[in-house]
Amino acid sequence: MKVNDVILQTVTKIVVFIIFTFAFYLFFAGHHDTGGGFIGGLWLHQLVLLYLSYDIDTISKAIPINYRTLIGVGVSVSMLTGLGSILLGFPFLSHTFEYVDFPFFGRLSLPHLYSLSLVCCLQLLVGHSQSF
Amino acid sequence: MPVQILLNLFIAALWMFLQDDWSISTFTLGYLLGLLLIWMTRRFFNEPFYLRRIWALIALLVLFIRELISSSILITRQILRPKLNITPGIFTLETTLETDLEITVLALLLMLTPGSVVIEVSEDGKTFYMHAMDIPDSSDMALRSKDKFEKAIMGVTR
Amino acid sequence: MNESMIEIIVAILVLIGVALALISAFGLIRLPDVYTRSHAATKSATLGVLVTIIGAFLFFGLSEGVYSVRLILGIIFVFLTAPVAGHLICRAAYRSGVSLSKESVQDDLEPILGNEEERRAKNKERHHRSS
Amino acid sequence: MFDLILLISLLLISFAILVALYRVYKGPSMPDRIIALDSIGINLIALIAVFSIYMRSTAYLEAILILGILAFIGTIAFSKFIERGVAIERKHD
Repeated sequence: MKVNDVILQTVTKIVVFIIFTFAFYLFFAGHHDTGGGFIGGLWLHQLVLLYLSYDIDTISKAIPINYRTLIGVGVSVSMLTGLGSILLGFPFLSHTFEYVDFPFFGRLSLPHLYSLSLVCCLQLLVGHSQSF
Repeated sequence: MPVQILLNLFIAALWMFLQDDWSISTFTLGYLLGLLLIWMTRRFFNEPFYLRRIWALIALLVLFIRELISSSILITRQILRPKLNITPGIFTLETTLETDLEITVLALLLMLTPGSVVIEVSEDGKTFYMHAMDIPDSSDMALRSKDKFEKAIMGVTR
Repeated sequence: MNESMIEIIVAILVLIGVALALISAFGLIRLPDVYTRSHAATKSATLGVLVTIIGAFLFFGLSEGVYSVRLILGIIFVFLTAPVAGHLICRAAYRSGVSLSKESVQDDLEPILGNEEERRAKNKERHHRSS
Repeated sequence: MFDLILLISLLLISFAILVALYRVYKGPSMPDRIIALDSIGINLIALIAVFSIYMRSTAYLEAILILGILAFIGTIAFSKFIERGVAIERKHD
């Protein structure tokens, strides 16, 4: 008899959305409260849960992200955020507390950009398991 | 059912536009108004009023919690008994439910019935193989409560 | 509601939760095999955690006015995942050939998946093939 | 009085974790150890909930969800590894 994963897969479909929303919440709350660096790992976990309950081929068909492009984008964004401070005459990667105000949504701080690039880089692991 | 919920949200948003007030309380008021309007025009839809399904969902949730409490009491009694008196075993159970969601909800419910854990689901999803703590008692209880669960699940999904 | 009432309710909820957690831990020691232990781990432990989290929710909600959505999400998450985890462990145990305790009286899966030695050999072979 | 009750329950949960650790150490088979680890994860959630009541701070509540997620994913990965020899499969057959 083959293994039937109905229960795991159906529950995963529900639970992934809880994890994903929570990950976004942590990403935007993390810079002033606890647990900002956790976010990359949590993003990764959401994908790992999908990979565990289905298999690699199904998920790479369902989520068409090219992880190699993503890693490239992530590395270049983190480089550019570092270089930006050189342009202004400060040492490489010096910390800024500049906020960009968006109407209606509130404010987004510049460190968010750096975290975003790190999250892209953390997809390295997932991309690795996918491409081999 | 999705059409009715969308229509209801639309009525609530429209109410907020008309009132020119963007707060939660206005939205809730608009939603309640939408419920009333949909209830008044419910014969125009080809399906039953969607609150009935929400009611069935709440009944299912209450069933879940009751099963969880009663099975915890049973397992506590069995663990704390000075001399273990159990006859475990694996038995089969047939179901008539079809879609993945229904099967999963039934499996979760059965896992919470006193003294049974689903070990394996057959390939077509029609047969559950379950481990029971006390084979005549627990399997009888699971067989008896299965019909009740199936009816409660079908009230939500169909 | 005044302060001491809240404290009494929360204390009762927390104590119930802790008692259930303790009992299920003792069940892990006392019960004879994996399958019966999973009964203790999935049911009473889950209820214990749920009761404790509900106690925390009530405490923060009633005494400080913070109704935390994170706690409700935690309740839903534990409620959904604990039985699934128990099911997966039991299936893995059965397929890798862990024997039932000697008190067992019935085994309907044996004619389908083969007896213990066969299952153990098949599992060993599967591990070899994948490594 | 209330704080004393909370302290005692913290102690009792720690004791439950210790008892489960004994099963992790002893466990005759691998699934036994996984069940014990899973229940340790669940007990840790209760521990954090009681601790956040004791500290009267909502700052720890994020950890509840994170620990739940981690315990669930760990249990799935372990049980799939025991069952099939790999945690993440290439293709469903």
